[in-house]
Amino acid sequence: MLRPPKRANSRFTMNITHILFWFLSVLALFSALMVITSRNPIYSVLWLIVTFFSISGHYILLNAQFLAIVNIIVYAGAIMVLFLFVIMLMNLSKTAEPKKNRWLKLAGGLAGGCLLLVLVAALRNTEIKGQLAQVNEGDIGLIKNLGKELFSTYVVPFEISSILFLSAMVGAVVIGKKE
Amino acid sequence: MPINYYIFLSLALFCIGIVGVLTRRNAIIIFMCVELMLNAVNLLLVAFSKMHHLAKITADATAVTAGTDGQLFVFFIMVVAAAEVSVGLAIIVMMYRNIHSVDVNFLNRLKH
Amino acid sequence: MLLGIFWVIVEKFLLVGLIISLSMVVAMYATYAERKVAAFLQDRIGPNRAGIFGLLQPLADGGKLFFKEEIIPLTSSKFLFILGPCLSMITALLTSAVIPWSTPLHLFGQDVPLQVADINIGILYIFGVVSLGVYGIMIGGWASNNKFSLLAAVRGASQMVSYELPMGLALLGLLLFSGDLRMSVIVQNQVEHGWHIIYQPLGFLIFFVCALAECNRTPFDMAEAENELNFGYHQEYSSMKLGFYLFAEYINMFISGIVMSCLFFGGYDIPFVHEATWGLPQNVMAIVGFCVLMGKAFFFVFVFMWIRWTIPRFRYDQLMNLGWKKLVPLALINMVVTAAVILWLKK
Amino acid sequence: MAIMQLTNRAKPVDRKPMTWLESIYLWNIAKGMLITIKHFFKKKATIQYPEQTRTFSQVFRGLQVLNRDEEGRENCTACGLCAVACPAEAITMEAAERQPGEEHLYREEKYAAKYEINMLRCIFCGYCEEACPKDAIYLSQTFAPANYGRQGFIYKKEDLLIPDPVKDPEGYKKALGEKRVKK
Repeated sequence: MLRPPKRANSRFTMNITHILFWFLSVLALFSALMVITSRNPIYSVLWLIVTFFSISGHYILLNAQFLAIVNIIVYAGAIMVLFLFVIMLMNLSKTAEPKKNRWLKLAGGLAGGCLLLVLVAALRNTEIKGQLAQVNEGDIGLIKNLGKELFSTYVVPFEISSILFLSAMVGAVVIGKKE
Repeated sequence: MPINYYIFLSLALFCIGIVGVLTRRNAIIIFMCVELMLNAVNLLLVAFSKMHHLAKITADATAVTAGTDGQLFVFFIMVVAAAEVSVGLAIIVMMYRNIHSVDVNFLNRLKH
Repeated sequence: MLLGIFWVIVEKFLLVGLIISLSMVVAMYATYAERKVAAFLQDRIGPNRAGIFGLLQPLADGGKLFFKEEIIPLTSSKFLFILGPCLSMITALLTSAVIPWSTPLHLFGQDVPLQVADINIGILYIFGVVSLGVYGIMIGGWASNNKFSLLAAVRGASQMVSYELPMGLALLGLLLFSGDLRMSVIVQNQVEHGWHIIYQPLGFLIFFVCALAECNRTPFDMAEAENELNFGYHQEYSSMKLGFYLFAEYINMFISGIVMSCLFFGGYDIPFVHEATWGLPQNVMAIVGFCVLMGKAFFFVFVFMWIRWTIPRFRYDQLMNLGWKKLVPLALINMVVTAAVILWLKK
Repeated sequence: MAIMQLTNRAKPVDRKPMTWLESIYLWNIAKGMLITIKHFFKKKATIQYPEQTRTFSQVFRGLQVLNRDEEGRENCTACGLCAVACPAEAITMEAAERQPGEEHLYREEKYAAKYEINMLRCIFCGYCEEACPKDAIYLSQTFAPANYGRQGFIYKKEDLLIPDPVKDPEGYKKALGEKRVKK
């Protein structure tokens, strides 16, 4: 379903950007599949990190450099380390997930597949389908522009998110504390 | 790059996340699949922002900041995701301490 | 046009190759220097048998590591066991990509910048790579299937994650000065306005402490506390995989020395002189600048070793207290004060 | 005071909680680093062993040596007193009678045909030297070199005998060592 449509844009040529796009897309999909099929949670985490890296690669292709690096720092560098940490501490990999109902698995896969099918069918002919996303150029993704916008228009949400962070921190400490 | 590709890629990633949530019973992996879904949305937001930017700037060369908000949303999503993970993992650790398992099927009883 | 791109690619590949081999050689001799410095601080002479002054000692050590028997524990997960040291090495080498090594060279009628990539997000890139450095330790420690390794890995990871925070905060004051994240701009800014250490002594101090912690050097070597965790996260490793871990540590040390001199000590700038007026050819200036940068980096490497052979290891709770209760507030104060002063001066 | 104080050297430990400035450790770390950097420039204590050696004290007890007299005859008469005196039972010997024509080899009528000291057992106490009535065995100022096998540490008579003063006077002098020369 990801094949380019036959009546593709005349500007479509196979250059380095396109090769990279396809490579990153295939990598992202493959590693996402591995996340949900790996039996060992540690491998799931590692595959998820690969997924995040390929998504970061997509950001770089879209010249959203700031988001690309923040994605790596926040997701790969902090969040996934937390996951790895918890899994290692609990030593979950030893007690593999018990065999479960195969029908349930099938039903889950089927439901997800149906959702994908419906969404793709619905979005196949949207009005924006011919539009292009700017690749490799445009500097709205650079830190200067983002910063200006963030600290002028979005300064209130920014502060609120910092409060959210603080409360999440306090919450995590309170929950995790042994009583 | 046609926006269609990005839409379909993000959809595929999102649905993989959903399948993961539906089929796995390990709470941590379910949590990770939620992160995957968030990331699919992020990717689409960035692609849309670039699309929006291109459309605006070809129409009006002075609109240099058009589309910035899309990327800022992604930034906020990441912030929320980080906060969510810290609390969520604390809950999972707590749950593991109480029932010595992270299988969500054991959580269908209220009392332990 | 196409030829131009081709030459740029060739040039970058050459530069990357040079930098990697440079880091390797420096890391090799850093092991030698470590032993020598340790010996001198303890009134000994240190290795002096292989070659004159023992200069061939690193080769002997490397040869020994190469020919040792390779042991992969039976119960480990083999792929991850091999992945761990590789990741460590890769993340150690990746950081050097954004460092401006010197002023541009003038070769074959064009300027060749001595920097692999002058990206818009230079410092953030360094932070990104540094934050990935945890994985080498965690994966290696977990894959060994040994409880000491695991404990060390968990301790090391929590240490590195905690110290990333004050490290980033300490840099904010500096970034307020330079107004840009690009490494080349930061260095250029110091050439023009004086080194950042003058304006940011506290920031540098915090950054330095955090750099020690990120490199897993004593007094923060939680990950390889020899006397409490046997040998730390690389306990099960032998042969070249162990060598990779040890090597990565020294490369990290060298690179963090370079980063610190670029951020706070003017990079390739020579202090107290205005070298642009010397009228030296551009290429000579580039080489002089490079040597100056290396000199600064080596000084930091020496200080790292000096500290290692002076100070005992922190206890784990002391380490966490220092990180979260001392360094983070100090870095925050530093940032706020810097911002206030800049605002006041601008007004 | 529960425990009687024997000396005044004990230093009471300061158990006050650290002040904030102390708890960032900087000042104390700087002090420590000053100490180590001073040592960096100090004279080194290392002795480059095989090339340089430390002079032993006069009473150092090293490897045993079987002595000869000035004409190069062995002093030992295989009386066995050293073996009896040895607390580690490291010495074994076999006696033999001197045949006519061997007078230039052995000083008295009886000599040791075999004489072995197990250097792994020897504790270098010097009792053998004290027990010997003929000044035949004494402890020199060298120590046993490393060896690859245990067998190598069982020193035979050939290993123990001092060089012949007639054929190799210099070697004899050297093996005799300082303390013997002085006597």
